[in-house]
Amino acid sequence: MTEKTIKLTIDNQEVQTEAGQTILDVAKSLSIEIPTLCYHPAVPSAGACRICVVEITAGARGGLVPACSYPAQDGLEIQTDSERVRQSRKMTLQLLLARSPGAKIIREMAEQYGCEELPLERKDDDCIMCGLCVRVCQQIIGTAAVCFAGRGPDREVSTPYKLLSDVCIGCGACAFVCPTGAIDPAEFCSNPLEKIANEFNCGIDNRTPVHIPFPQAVPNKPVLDRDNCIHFRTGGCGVCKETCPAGAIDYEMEDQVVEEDVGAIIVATGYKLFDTKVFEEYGYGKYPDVVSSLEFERMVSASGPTDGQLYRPSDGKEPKTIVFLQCIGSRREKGGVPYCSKICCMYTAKHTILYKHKVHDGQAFVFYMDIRSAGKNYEEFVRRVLTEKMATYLRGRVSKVFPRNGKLVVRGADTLSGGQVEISADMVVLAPAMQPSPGVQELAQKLRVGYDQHGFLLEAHPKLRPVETNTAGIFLAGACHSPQDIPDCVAQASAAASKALGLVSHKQLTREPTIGVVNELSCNGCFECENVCAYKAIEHKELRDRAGNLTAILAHINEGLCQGCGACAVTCRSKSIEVQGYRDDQMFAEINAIGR
Amino acid sequence: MGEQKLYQASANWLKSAVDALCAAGVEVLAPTQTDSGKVDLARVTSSEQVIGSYANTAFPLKRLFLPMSEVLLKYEKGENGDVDLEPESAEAKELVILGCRPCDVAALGMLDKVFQWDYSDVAYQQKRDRTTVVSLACTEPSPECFCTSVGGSPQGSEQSDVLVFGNADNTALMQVNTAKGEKFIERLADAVTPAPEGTKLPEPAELERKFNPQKVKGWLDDNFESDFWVENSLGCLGCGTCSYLCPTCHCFDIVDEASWNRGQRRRNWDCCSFSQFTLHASGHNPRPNQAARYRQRLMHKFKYFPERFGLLACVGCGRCLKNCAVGQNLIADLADIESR
Amino acid sequence: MTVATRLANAGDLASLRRKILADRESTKIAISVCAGTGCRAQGSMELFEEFQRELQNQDLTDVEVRATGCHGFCEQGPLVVIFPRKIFYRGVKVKDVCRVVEKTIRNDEVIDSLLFKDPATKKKCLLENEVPFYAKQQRIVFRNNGKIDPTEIDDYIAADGYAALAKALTEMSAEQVIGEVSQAGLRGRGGGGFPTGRKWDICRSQPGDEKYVICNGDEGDPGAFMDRSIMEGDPNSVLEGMTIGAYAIGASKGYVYVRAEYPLAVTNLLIALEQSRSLGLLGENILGSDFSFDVEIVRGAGAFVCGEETALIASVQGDIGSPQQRPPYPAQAGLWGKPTNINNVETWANVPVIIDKGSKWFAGMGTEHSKGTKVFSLVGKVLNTGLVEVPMGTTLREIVYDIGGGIPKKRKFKAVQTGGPSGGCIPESLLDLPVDFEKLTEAGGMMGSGGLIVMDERTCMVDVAKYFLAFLVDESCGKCSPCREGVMQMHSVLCRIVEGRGREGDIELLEQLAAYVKESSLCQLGGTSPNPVLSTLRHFRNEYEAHIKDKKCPAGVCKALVQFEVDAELCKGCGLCLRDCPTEAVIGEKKQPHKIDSELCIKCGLCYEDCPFDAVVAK
Amino acid sequence: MSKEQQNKSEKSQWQPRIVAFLCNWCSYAGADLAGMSRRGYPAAIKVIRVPCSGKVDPMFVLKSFERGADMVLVSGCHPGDCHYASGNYHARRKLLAFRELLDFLGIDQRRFKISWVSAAEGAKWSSLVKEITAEAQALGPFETFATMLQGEPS
Amino acid sequence: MSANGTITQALREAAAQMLSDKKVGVVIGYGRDEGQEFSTPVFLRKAEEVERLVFDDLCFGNLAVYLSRPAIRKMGKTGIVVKGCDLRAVNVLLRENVIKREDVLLIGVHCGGLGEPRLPKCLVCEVHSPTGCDVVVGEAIEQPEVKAEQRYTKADEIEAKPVEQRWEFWQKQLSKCIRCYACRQVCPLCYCKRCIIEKNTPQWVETSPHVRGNLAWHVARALHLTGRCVGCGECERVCPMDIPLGAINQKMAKVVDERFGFRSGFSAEDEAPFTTFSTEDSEEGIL
Repeated sequence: MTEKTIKLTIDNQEVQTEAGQTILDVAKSLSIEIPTLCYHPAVPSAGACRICVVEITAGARGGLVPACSYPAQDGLEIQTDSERVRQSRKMTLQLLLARSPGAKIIREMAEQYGCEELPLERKDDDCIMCGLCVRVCQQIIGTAAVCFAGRGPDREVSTPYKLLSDVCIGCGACAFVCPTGAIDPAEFCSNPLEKIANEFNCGIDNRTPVHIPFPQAVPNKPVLDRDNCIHFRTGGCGVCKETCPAGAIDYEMEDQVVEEDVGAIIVATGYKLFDTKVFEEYGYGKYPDVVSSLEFERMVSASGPTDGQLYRPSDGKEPKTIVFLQCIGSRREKGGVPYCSKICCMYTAKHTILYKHKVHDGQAFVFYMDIRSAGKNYEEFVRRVLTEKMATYLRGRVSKVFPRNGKLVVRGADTLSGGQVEISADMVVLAPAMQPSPGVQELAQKLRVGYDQHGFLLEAHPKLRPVETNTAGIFLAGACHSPQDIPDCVAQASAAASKALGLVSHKQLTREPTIGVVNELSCNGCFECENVCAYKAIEHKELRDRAGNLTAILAHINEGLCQGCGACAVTCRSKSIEVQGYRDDQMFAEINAIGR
Repeated sequence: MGEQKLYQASANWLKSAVDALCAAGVEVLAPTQTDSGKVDLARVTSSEQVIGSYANTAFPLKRLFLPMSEVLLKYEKGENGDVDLEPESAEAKELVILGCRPCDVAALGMLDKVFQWDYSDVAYQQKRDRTTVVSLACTEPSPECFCTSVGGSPQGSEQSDVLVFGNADNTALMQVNTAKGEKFIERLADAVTPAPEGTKLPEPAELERKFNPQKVKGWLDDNFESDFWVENSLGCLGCGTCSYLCPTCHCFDIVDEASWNRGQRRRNWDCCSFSQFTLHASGHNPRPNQAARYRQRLMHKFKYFPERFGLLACVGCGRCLKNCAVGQNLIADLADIESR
Repeated sequence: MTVATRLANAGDLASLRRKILADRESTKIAISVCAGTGCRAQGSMELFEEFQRELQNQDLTDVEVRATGCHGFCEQGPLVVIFPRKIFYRGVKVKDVCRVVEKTIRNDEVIDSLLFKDPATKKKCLLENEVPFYAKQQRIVFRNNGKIDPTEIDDYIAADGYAALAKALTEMSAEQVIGEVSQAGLRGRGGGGFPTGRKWDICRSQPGDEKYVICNGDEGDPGAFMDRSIMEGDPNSVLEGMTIGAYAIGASKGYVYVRAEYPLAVTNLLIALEQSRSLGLLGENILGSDFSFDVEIVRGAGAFVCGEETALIASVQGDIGSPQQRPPYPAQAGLWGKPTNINNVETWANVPVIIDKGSKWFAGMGTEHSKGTKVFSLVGKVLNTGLVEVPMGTTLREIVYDIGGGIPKKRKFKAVQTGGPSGGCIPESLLDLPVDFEKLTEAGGMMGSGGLIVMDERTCMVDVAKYFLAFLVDESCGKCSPCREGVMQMHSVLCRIVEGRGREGDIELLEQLAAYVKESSLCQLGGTSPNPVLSTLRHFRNEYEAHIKDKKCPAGVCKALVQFEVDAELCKGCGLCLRDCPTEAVIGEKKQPHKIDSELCIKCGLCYEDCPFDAVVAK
Repeated sequence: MSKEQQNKSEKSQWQPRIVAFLCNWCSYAGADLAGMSRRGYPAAIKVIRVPCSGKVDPMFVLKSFERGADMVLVSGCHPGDCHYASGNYHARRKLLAFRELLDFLGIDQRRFKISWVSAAEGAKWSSLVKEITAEAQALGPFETFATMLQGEPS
Repeated sequence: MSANGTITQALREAAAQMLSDKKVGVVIGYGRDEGQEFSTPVFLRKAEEVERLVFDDLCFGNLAVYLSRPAIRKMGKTGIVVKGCDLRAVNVLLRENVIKREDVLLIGVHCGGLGEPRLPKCLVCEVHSPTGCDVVVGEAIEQPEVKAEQRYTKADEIEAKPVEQRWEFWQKQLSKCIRCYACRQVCPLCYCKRCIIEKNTPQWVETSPHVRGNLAWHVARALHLTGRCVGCGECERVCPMDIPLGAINQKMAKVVDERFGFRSGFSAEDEAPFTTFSTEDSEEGIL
């Protein structure tokens, strides 16, 4: 079809538009309402239901044509609500009403068109054979799991031979587009799509492939999860793109590697929780009512998956007895981590209060090793929990959690009373140890930042340079450095930010003078020095003659990055690198001096 | 040099010579088999160590007079800041070289020119003075030999104190050229008798003339700039083998080797093939490439040296072509020049 | 056939023709056995083999036996024609073979008993064109049917086959071909009657190099078999027509869409394809020209709706045969989205003749707006059923009476249904209507693909309407609401009328539904499906009223509304009805008038049909 | 005094010369700590401070021997603790391979020591120096190296 | 192998082709004049010159040494005849950015070994057939299995001696050195613009040919070739003083092989052992 402007008249309104549109498109642009049933903006039109018929009065072979699929043509004169049109629509609705009296949309439209009851044969089939499901499945999703079977009045939407379909991916697009709600893929899909666990809510609820990652996400906009998106799996669907009024969906967009030259890097890679499954005695992962503290946090969050309702994952009942276990993995040399995760005491205390707010008659128990509430107002907070009897604190470790009579029995020691206790609980909350995020070690190696045996990144000096690293320009903030709570993180982040700003706000960089210098006369440009440089300080310097021709590419040491370790100088065979302050002649002078 | 006297030596002359010399406390150097199977001059104490049949020694005589590394003086800084200088004392012991080829001996004449030119080099001259050279005329020159092309001869007596013409039965005819030679003959005692009057020297071995040095020089005079230098030096690695093995090459470098408070001044061989040979402290190098250095080597031997001293700085021993790592052939290059 | 060598040019074709004809000089005598489906059903292939055997036995090797396409007069099959005299034998049985060979072949004697006897004049007809059935016909499309062996391309070539193609390729430009077809006034024989030349021109003028031509061989009307006969009996004429059309349009690929229920048509088309390809009449550089074209056979699964262009294209593409909204028309975006020209079998078969004989000659036949001939399949209550090809403008009366021989049992003519299931019924008052596209439509019928079903007085028009609607309900693809729901509802109304449950307002409801379905349906199948109702209502409204108001079926067909009684006066007591009655409801002594026990009667109507004296009456 | 006696008495008074290349961040600090903690260690050790053990060129070691060292020590941070992330790993590779080369050439491996001493290991430093000094003492002067010059070629 | 064999013919054709197609500015190959004991490098700039090319078992040199020579590089893209062993040197040059792959056109030859009797390195050659060349001539040669213990026999032999004998041995060998630097000049991997020997502020290595300077020089050389030496043996071949230099290089090759599992020159992508490290490297012998 050639790109040209066409003129047509709809309901006596002359309109100019571009070729390639349907009458419906043009009518929409004029805000003329045409009823549709088998039409969906995301799905190719079929012109099947005939509810959208309009009357062509001039410009083409006259008569009733479906607005959804009839191309707008030059010189057409169209009436969208003529008597003839109304009669046709009315009859269509009467026929569909006879077929699908249960379909809400049909009843509503029939009422709108003033349909009286006709002596017609009745069926009770919600499917109005609009075929949207078939079209969306075949042409949009590309799976063709459902199709029409049979002809004429016997036509129906079905999987092949009405068998359970292993082709159907259970995407639900058919149900989505169905105007009457007559189709449910669950009825014929043999391998429905796996539900996508909502990561932010620790998998307590599910999410769609298009989702806003979490309530306070910045920017607070949906993202498309490529791994789960039907479009990326089958090449079909694309419904979101079609329906997005802002046209914001772009499937071509890809994750990009963005290169930025920066003057400073702040590492704030956060933490992960210890995998408490390794402690089989607590039954995490085995008993659904044993949850992690983060899961509990989400459950009691008003914006969480349960809208703040607290109930047991196993049966949805309100937990009347709840046991919090602290130090799961923390301060445990064997099988866990030796350090204290620092934040668990405080948030567990908070959890007991939150629990009491949700379940007034509930009873909470906390097993602890000792309470570490160092910090401003921390001790007072814990005191309040204890004095207001938010929870019963038991000092000791739990040896086993096991189910009995629909409850979880928590068996542990109460070292203060010296006896063993058993609590029959509805729910058990574990406070796992904090660990550095996975992959942080690889990052540290890239950044040439040291890390301890647990993977926490090392500061340059624990007292004097707590947010700096040994690599100039790289700073640490938050749990990548050590377990810390939010105020600590914020403080450290602020410190790192100001350090970084301090670094980049100066016009010139001040640094130690003991750095490497390349002698360009003798450098071979083999770049073996680059391989040993821990700071990526070796740059490739292009030498050019006066005509601008490249004559050589030699090593050059970035003064800002070089720390002066001298590994390059040793590696350089032609001895073209000297470390200022440790120059070779200085070294040799020292060596010579021993000969006296 | 006085008149040349001829002597006839019996078959045991060599044993007599070694025994007599050793007994007299004279240091004797003679061709021996080295560990790696080559023939080279080494100190001997018995005539059995001496190799009689060889084309030439691996090394020329040069290093006996101009060692690879030679301490010229030592110094030490005393506690009070004074510097103690100690000139290296030369070995004054008499030395006899028993068996070397006329070409190598002829080279000494060229070295003499250099070291006794405007100034007599003490270290050199001392060594020269204490040495008696008994050379052995060539009967079977090697394929690399070309002494005749540079004005020499397989039985040239230039600079020889004694030139020995060996016979198959180990007897020999000896031509004595100098007083040192006479002294040597005396030491042989009964093993030699004056040769009968009219004894003729054997005909020298046949050796093809490979090029004409005059023609070569003629071309060199006109062709300082020529593609020839580039083309023929492409394969040259710039190692010093050719000049270090050359009987006439004599470039040296003087270095001080010192630690905190003492050191020594040394004279070491150097070589015009080295890229650093002419490198200035400024970084400028007047002979910036191998072509220039190669040209220098040829020019020096066949143009500059003759112009200055009237002698070619080449005796045709063939070591440079024999030992070249990449098979570079001086004769071919010179023949090439001649054909231009 | 001759050894296949590619024909390098038109000259080669002409010399091949000359050679074939020369070779056949010797075989003057030929036996042509109709191998059309009708005659096959009556054993013509056994006959054919018997002839071969017999000739062999009698050592008559120079006599040729041909299995030809349908002769059209299926009522009288198996048909045999003996050349060169063209002696026309009908109803030949295997046992007759020996006799025919002995007498007619050897001795040139005519066997009287095998000749056709004109029922009107009682005269024996020796030759085919003496038979009244053939006499009024003008066979253009059927020019070769019954004369040539469809499996031998030589026969077709001998009959000037492919001369038109040669002419088109060598002497005419594509525009000239289209011009010729346009001037001939050829209109689509599939029913639409769209001028073929214009259709081609539209397709030709579409942008794009890749275009297709399709032969619509999905003959779906019940009782129609014109296209089938052509494809079976003269497949090369279709291929030649398509090739010429493709040349004119600029297509390089063609499809013949033929229903798989026509196995013989498929077989013969495939043979013709292979033979024409090997001669270079299809494929690369046809007859040495720049033009290349090939054809592929696509077998349909027998859905009526696939006769609709867009549904047919969908079917060829492997999709469900459902129609698509037009525009875009196939000429704009058809098969695989490319410009596509679809014509029906008969249309294509007309093309070579037009090119060969010229547009003037063709336009000389027919009426003002409908030129040439039309093939009808004449069936129903008529004596000579079969295929008839008559010039446009021939009256219905001529067809029904002169060619068809009138109504059997001297019953009264009531109506003729034209144009297949979605056509209409034309009453006796319009029998003198000259048949062409416009006239039939005006009369509430339609040309359709050329079905003619004759109905006599014992036909109930409501029942007829119900019958056709039942077919259409079955054959509706079900895509659009009007056709799927509307036709179904119309059918259900008709059902209740014939079952005596009709109510006031049903006629109006039918009219309302019919008007709605007609104008709101997606495709022509839906658009025309109310025709049976509309035309019967138009001409036989009284019958509807009788059914609804009086609860009577005037024709005595609708069982719920009928009581069979024996007219004692007419009954001769022959016992025929008594013998056949499945429920022993007929009682009575021989030679005595019988009676029907209405309690037992299940109204099967056997007695009504059986009675030779019309003594059983329906009330 | 006879020459023999002289040698003997010299040997008894003889102090080995040990050249130690210490990395600035660990071993040098460790030695410093030893000093600050009043931990004594033999004065035979001559410390040369380097930024990192990875800065120690094997040729420095050889040079030290040339200049009369009887033993050479290179000491750096423990693996993983390098101030420069990986300098000691590079040093470890290079110096151990170098030690094998020395051994191959006939030089007593015991003359060349490598150690990791952290800034906190003042005690280790002290005992290490004591230990290797005793060893150097036992090995005696590194004569093979010292006499090399005397075997000059003729 | 004879000088006029099929390999020679194929080489000439290949060289003529690339020269006439102007794919290269120069082809470096082997040539030999009549009477020459072994081949000499030839530098061909015109297709007509290809008759000078030969290949046989007297083609000792490692032509890769010329790839870093400025005079050669000026001629444009370089076609070079490489035996499998030479190719290892090319790989190291590529790794060290001395040459770019696109600047050389590698003409590999299948080489069954050099010298009669075969050189020791040829007896344990693991690259009879070069891989990764642009052109390969000759017939592929079956690659005999070379066991790990065969690789360093020369070093093993010396290692077997007691340490004092080793010292004596090397003192004697190294005292022969005349510091002609032929070993350096012939080494394809000694491409430094300024050799460590030439750095005199400070003087890293004494230049005097006394045993101390010689030891330092050969130690420096061995260290600089550790993890790089491809064992072509050229240094030893050209040494006018017949010092077994190959044994030192072999020892270091053995060290990196055994310690770090590294063998040089088999790929241009490997990291060199001294420019990388493993936290798992041996700690043995560290106090």
